[in-house]
Amino acid sequence: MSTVMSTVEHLDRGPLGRDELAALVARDIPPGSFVNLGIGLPTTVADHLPPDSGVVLHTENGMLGMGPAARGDEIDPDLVNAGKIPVTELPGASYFHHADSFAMMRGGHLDVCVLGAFQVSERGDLANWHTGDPGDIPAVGGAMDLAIGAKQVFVMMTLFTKDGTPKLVPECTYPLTGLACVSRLYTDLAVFHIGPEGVTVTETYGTSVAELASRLEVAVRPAGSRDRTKGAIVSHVHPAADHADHL
Amino acid sequence: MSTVMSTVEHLDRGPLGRDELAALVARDIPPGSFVNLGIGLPTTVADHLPPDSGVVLHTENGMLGMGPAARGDEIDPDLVNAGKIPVTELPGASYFHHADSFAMMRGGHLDVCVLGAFQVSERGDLANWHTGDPGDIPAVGGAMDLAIGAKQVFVMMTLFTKDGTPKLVPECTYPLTGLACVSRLYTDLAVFHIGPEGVTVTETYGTSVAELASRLEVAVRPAGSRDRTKGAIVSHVHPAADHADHL
Amino acid sequence: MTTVFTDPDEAVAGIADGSTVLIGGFGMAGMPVRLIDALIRQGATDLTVVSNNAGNGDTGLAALLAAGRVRKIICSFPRQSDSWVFDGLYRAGKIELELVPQGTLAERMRAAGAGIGAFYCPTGVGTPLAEGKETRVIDGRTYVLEYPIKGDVALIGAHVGDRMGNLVYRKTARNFGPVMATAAALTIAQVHHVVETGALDPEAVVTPCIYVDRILDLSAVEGTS
Amino acid sequence: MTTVFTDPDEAVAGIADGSTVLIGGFGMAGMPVRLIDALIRQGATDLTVVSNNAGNGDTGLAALLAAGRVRKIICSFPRQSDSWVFDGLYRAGKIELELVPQGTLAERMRAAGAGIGAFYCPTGVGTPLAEGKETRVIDGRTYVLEYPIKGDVALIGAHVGDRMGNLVYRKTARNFGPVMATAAALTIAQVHHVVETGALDPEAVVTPCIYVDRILDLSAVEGTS
Repeated sequence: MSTVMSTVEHLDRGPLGRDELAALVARDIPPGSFVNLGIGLPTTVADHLPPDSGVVLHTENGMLGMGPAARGDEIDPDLVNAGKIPVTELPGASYFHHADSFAMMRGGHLDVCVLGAFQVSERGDLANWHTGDPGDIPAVGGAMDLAIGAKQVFVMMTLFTKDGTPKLVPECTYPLTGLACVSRLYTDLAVFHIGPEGVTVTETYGTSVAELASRLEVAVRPAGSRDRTKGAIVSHVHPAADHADHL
Repeated sequence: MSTVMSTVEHLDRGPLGRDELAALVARDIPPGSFVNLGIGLPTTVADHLPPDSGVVLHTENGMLGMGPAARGDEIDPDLVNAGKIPVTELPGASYFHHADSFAMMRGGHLDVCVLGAFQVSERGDLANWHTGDPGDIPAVGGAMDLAIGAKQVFVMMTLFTKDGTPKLVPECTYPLTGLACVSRLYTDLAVFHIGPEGVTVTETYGTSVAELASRLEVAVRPAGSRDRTKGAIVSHVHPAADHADHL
Repeated sequence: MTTVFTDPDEAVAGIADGSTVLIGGFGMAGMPVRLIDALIRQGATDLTVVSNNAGNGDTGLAALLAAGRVRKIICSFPRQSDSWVFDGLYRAGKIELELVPQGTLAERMRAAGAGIGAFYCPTGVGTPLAEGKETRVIDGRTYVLEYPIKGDVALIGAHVGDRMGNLVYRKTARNFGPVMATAAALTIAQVHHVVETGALDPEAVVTPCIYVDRILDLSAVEGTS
Repeated sequence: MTTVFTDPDEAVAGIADGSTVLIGGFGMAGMPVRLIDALIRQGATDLTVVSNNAGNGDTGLAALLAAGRVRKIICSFPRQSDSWVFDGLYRAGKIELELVPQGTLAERMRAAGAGIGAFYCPTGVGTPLAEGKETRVIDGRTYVLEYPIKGDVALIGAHVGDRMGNLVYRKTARNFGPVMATAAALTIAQVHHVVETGALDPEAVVTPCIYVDRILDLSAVEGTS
């Protein structure tokens, strides 16, 4: 069921804004998925899911069927998300305790989680919990559980730091959150798929694959290109096809 | 808080009947205990618990607050005990799934469980699940979980087989259910406490400690007697004292 | 996403030969009888069945065994007065038995559902059921290393489901259902009836919809009383 | 047997110096504030506290830390914008921190309550939080060996309790409460109110009474709004 796609280079526009990036991630979440959206930028993906998507949101503090942020009278101190922000409950919601919630995550039942990151390596290693600065108090929360638990881990980040240092790297220099766990990387400049065959670029925004290749220390290839090492066509399964019935 | 008791020899009467044995066990269950009664003879202990005892019965198929056997219209195929017998629900009951139910058992939260046995060893090893006969289909159910899980394991059995072979033995010859897990043994002829100091007899029925000692291969001593090996007074804590607050 | 079926045969479609099938129920309480009957008609064979008991009488799991579809059974209590079908197959050497203490059976499935690789369990230490297993002393107590039991399919009986797949159970018919639902790649639940999404109390949902792939609505099945 | 208290100070009586205290709550949701305040008055010191966060603002857990009663904290997320009390103590070297991934924290307490000796967990493999820990490859995947966290005391917040000690929670305030209740030798729950035994639906009880030793009925506490 795999479809070989070609990379789309959007050269007639600038990089993606935060909202556009969130919309792009939302587009790639298969209808009916069970999804955990990390704190910060990933949370905004929810605003771009179509109402009929059937996507069910999980929050690791013990809920499936989480609704949008609570406003005004909806605010209930007993109903918060993982970022401790008051949220709402949708029809079909359920509550469970922390051990059950993380069993759900660790057991591989979530289809997708979307996380922010300091760095992602070419093998899909993720660093997003600690700068490693000795002056920083370390805090991990549920980041490591999400990284290793979801069937697919999508990362959202800018591709470069403000001073131009790439955040997609051969090897993470920040302390790791999880090994080889990221399958897709959504950035302001490009979307990357990460797999056993390496890093492929499926879309670019305001830049080209060639330009990206020159700015990164990681070998990136357009989708559908021939992997010179292995001689195989690099192909990408459309997200919806990942979600076929179990049998 | 330990009280040195003397052994009571009931020589003016015969061995205990099944009902009397059950009543004896019921007497020794501290008020307010959480208790699991095994299938068969142990189940009858429930009939002898005073209504104000506050004892809460657990059944391993997922319930606390189990009531007496269901009769007539009370029979509900969704409400059975571990022996698949229809039972009833008492006020304050709760239901939980099998993993939670056995977590409760394994985690040491039950105060007492009462089991039947083929054999008990002088160290408190229990054999109650399999005769070891190659023609017998083995079946263990929750016996091993109960044996190692409850704070105290009481066993009810006849002291001798029909052909006069002792069932309290130096070493079990039947396949084991659990090691050093039985703390009290209630039989038709005597009640035994089993602990690090060995086997002591606290009560006899229709026989004497001396006569028992002559019929068993296990060294048994009356309660309050001096342990010749260790030079210590063998003492018994009254059941109710076992149940002091945690702090 | 959960699909609601009104035809038992459609509900069990696609179960492959050689599958490991987790079957809920404790005795008859929570036993997914209609799904088992459909599985017999469906024809999958060479199955490994995980269930607390090994069938009662001549129906349900016993009928599946009698039809010769089960290569191996993993259970805690196969010896019941009316387990004659299993009894005959076992004595004839026609079925393999892995006997597991009941709590370890539940915990091994929980581990599969919870992503635990293995766990040290105090149950069965020093008994024949721990023979050949790795042990370790932790804080002075001996434990046996136990591995997850993962199902390809779980067939469970619940009380009510909603359209999204959330389930509630009834009394001790809950038993293995919630654990098995987490431990299988494909979970199929038979329920007495299906309600609209939002009709179940979110605080009282026992199996969240994420664990349920297919629901058979018994109230809509022809011939169901 | 569960005892119902109306005086917070009586509810926490007897907690010993050096205890490991499990404290429920995720942020303020489910935080047993009245019990923590009483623990501060009670005076137990040299405590090890296990809680998801390391205190917010200047009240509750933060006040316990500020009072110098906590030797060590085991938590997943001590770095919040209003965790200045912990921050100061940590930077001054006055408190020890054991950082544990949130799910591993919950599972280690579950293991303590469930009699599991240790478990192989995939979380944190290859990261600094697994350094020095035993690992094992099972079915091609690497796991870290994790040990139980047992409490001497658990302080939790629930919604309603009955006189026997059964508890229900409300929405995401459930979080760590049910797990901690199973993992401590002495569990003390504060509830908004206590109902007569039999008033809670047995199907919806989340923490069965066996796990609850003492209940503080907030509705009967003076000065509780």
